[in-house]
Amino acid sequence: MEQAFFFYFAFVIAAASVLVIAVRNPIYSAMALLVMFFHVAGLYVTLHAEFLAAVQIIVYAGAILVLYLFVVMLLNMRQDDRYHRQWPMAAAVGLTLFIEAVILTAMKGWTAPPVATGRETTVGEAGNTEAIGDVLYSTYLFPFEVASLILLVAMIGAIILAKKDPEAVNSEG
Amino acid sequence: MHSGGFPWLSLLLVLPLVGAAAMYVVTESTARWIALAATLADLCIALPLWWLFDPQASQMQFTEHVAWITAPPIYYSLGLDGISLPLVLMTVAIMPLCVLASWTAITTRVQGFMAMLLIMETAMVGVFVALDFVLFYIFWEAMLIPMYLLIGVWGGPNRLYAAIKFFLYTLAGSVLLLVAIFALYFYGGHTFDILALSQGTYPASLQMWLFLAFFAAFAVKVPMFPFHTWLPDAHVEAPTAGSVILASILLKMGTYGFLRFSLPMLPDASRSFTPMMVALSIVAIIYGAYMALAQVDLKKLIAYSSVSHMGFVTLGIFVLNQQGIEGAVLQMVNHGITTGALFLCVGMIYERTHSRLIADNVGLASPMPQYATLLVIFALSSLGLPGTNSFVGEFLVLVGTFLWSKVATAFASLGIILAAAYILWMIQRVVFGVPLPHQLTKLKDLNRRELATLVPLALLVFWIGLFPNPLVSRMHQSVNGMIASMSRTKVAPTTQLSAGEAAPLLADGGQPLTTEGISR
Amino acid sequence: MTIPLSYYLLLSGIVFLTGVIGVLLRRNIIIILLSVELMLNATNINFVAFSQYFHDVGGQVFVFFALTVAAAEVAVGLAIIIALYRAKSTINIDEFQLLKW
Amino acid sequence: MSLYGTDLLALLPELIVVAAACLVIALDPITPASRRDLLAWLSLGALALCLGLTGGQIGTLNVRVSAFSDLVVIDAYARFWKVLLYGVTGLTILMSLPYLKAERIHLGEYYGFILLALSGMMVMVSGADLLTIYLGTELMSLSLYVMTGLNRSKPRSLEAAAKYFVLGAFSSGILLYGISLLYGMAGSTKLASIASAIGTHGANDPLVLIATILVAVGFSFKLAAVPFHMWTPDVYQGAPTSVTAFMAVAAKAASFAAFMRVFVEGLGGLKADWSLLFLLIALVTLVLGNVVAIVQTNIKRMLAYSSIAHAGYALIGFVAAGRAVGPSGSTPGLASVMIYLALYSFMTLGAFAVIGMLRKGEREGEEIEDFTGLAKRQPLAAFLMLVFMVSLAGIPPTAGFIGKFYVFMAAVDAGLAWLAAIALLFAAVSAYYYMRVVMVMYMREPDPAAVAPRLVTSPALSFVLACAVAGVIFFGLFPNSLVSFALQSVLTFK
Repeated sequence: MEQAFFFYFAFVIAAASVLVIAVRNPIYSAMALLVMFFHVAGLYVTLHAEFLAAVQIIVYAGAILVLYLFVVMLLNMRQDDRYHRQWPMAAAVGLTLFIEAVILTAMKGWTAPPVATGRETTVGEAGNTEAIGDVLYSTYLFPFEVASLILLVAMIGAIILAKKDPEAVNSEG
Repeated sequence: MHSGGFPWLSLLLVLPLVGAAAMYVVTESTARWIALAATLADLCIALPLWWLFDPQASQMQFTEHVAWITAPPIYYSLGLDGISLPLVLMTVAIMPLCVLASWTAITTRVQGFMAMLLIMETAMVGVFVALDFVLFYIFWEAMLIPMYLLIGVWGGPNRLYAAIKFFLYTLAGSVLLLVAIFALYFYGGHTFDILALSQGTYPASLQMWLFLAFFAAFAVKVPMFPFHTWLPDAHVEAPTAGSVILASILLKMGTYGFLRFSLPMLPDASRSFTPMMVALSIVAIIYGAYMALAQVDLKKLIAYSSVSHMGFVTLGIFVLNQQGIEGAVLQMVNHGITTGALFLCVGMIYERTHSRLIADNVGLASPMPQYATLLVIFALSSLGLPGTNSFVGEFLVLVGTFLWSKVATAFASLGIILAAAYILWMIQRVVFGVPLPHQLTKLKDLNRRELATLVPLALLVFWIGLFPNPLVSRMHQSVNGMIASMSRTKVAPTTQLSAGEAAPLLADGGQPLTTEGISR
Repeated sequence: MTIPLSYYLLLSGIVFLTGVIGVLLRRNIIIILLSVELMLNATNINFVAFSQYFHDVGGQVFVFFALTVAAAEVAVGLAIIIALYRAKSTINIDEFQLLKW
Repeated sequence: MSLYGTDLLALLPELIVVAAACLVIALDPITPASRRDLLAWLSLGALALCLGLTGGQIGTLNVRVSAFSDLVVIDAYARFWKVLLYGVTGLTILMSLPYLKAERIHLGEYYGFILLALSGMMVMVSGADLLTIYLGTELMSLSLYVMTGLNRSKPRSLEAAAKYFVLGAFSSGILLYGISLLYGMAGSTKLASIASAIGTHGANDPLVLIATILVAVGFSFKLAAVPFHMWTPDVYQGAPTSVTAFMAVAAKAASFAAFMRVFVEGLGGLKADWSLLFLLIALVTLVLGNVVAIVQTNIKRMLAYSSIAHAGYALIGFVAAGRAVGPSGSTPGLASVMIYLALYSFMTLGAFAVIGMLRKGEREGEEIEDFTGLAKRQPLAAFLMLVFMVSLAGIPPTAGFIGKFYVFMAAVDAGLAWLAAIALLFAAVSAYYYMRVVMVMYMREPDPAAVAPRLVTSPALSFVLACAVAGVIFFGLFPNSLVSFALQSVLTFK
């Protein structure tokens, strides 16, 4: 049973990856990537990384991909035909997501940790969200702070770079 | 760590640098005087060394030894022996003349020019007195930039090409030297001390590679036959002072390198490469002379004659006997004096007629009798007339060669005959022809400054030619010591040194052997 | 009945290579960035699989940070693209005249 | 949960830098444009404070302090790089003041980004875990992407940023995949765990070899080593000159620092494999860098290729450390890389400072032709450029020679005399293009019809140039202090 799940997820992930780089239209690429993100999240669930699965969907599908689509829409004005053939893609995306949802509901209760080697920080039986939260603010406090700086740089950098009027900063002369 | 005594050699090195630094704040006319004063002061410091030098000792004298870099152990280590003493004296004697020769010839950026001359002086003296291999290398390479600028900024019309060619040739040759120095360091007991390294014994195959690396550096500088092509370009395009420095001093560094490093450190390889070196030398002698015959440009003629004369020097070195090597050292000094003087002569006539072509400068005897007389003296010295300096040197070289091979002597003598041909032909045209009428007004005879430049050299020509003994006697012990040390590996590759000496030599790191002085 | 680790490795390898190929072949800068996302996801699959294998939460934490960095990168990258598009009206790398690949 | 008091204390310099960065960014909107210099001085003050703090730790040279669950480590090795990075960053800030004004991109955030990039670099050099090293690299890179594209009125600057960003993201993807494989082998991303896992696994696991290659490729991008160098010329040319200098010096130093720590401390067991790999990379890098630099007409591009070549030379020292057979082990090789990069910083910063102050009309004078006749118009600037070029060419008595001296000595010690010989021959090749700049400055007459370039100087810039030239000459003559500092710092890896 698990193998069936794995092979489904693996197949869709691989196929979607190939689609991302194969199709011409950036919108289709982004859609294929969306499918891939959802299935990777599904794979995480089968690996008992529920927290990451949630983050994957929230951050990747919810934030990153939307950002991509936003920019593609904003900039890529020349490919007008993209509005006409969107239904097959919508159907494909919808179908795969539906199958995935079915699978994830079906495999509820499946727990089979492969090998227990007993490392420093083991994943608790109660799910890993708590475990990750625990180490994130203790063991991994330092990288956490560094990551916050990275986000700071990204935020300010994006603001500076994407500000509309380049002459506005030249007021000093 | 100081070996005691007055730091003569450091003073020799520092004085020109002080002069060069002063150039930054002075005007053009004072720059000339400061440069002259600095070079003359250097000469005054160097002259006493001639008498203070002990001819009976084969060790280094006037040594200074100060720790400079600790890891790896590199020392600011200076000293003079009978081989480097004449070369240092020649260097400091030539430099004031270079300043005088540039007095009116250089009109643009005089301060910069004089600063370059003075930096060159420090570097050149440094090469001859350094007793640490890294220190030597630093002086050796430090000459490149000032010389590059001397040729490139103040040179003739084709100066850019000549400057970069000079620079790249000599740099490419000397980078391999650095690798060889490292190899010696790791095989020679973790020291850069030249004297300690000269005592070491190295495997034969390593010696081969090191010899080739040394050869690349030194042969380009000499220049030996296949590597000589930068020389005519550099000589022709350089300003007079640059040509003089190049011919009189820079070329000697290659042969000095052979004497100081190749022979004592790599005796086995030197012996096995002797046939090649002798062959190349003879090719250089004949080829240089032959090319000189064909030249219409005075500077090019002298440049090619330099190739020929330096062939005698390398020939003398690589026949590996007392007469040959002493002749070679003597010939190094002689070539410095004679060829330097000839370049000065060309520079003077160029200032008047603005042409270096033989055809434009004919019949100078009647309008410029003093000049013509001096030119003839130097020309005759160049062809090795008995009574002049070159005769003694070439004679000793030929005697040494004769001991090694009679056939080689015969071929080398051919070079002397060819030299007579091109020199006499040149004199016949330049001195004794009929002057061009439109040039006559420009042909003023030498002024006092120019006489002051040439006459000292003419005196040296005759002094060495007639009384070479003081010079030869001072180098005698050093050459003897070197030849004796060369035979050390004949006994056995490793057991040659006594146990007490061999142990520290192969020991890791620590003080180099010569702190207490093996041979000082 | 469990899935061997090598299956995950194989999957992530395929996705990673697809991403690399995408970066090297495609010329639209958006699609290049999407390909980079593929590479990052391949990495994350590895981390999560190993993390489960070792029962070590460290791998999952690494994924968490990798996600954060990916988000930051996208923000900066898209800002650059927008600014560039304003200046050049193209995001096709072949049309950048000043700086050839 | 503890409060990490001691850990925070150990990382005080990092905290100061970050705090200063945040302060600069926060103060920027309320600082009038004419007073933005104050932000630069604020940053410099923070740097001086850090220099004092880290410098004060130097006495405790061999004490290794681990902090935050061994994710970061403060040891002598990290201190060496941090001191270097403070100095370089400070000089870059000073150099940026007049340049940014002349280019009309004097943004307060600029200083914030420099400090944030610096904090990323500090994390890189202190990282004892691939996670922290990766995050530090990203922090540095993201700041640099933004700084590269800062001159938004120039499309070239933005294109450079785009190119830098795409290839940077690509390379960190590769690096990350390599890290994930190493995690799969060791079960941890700590360098020490990876080292012990390699010890037990043996070095022949193909997965480990693939991981090593991927990590090597990822770092090669950051080091600009061939064949992963292609971003360098364009980015160096397109970025504002002060940013280029910062990238060429600080980013390269930090990347080398992290790179060496990862490979020596984490992957030391695979020495035989990676030293062969990097031997090839080093050789190709210095050959290609030097040869392609010859044909460049833009001096920033030329210096980009020269920086590629210099990375090749530094890599030779690293390879020598990997293949060392002598009793002193990898110490001379690693120390030689540190010495090389420290000395390279002085000359490169100096060269870029001269380029940054040369202006032709409204634009930067950055074509080599723009330097024509500079010796006549600006003898001092020309002389400084001469010194930097001579030093870059590695000719004594400048710092460049000392750098090459130690690298090649380590190479010969490791039995790589042939490599040293080839590399030195290409150093002679490199002299050709450095000397061409000298030739243009000193030996060509300027075209009287052309617009004469002028110099934009300021006391800050003069100070930078004075520091650079003093460093080049002083360390060229008296390298003892630097050499012993580097040698002691490397003892970390004993």
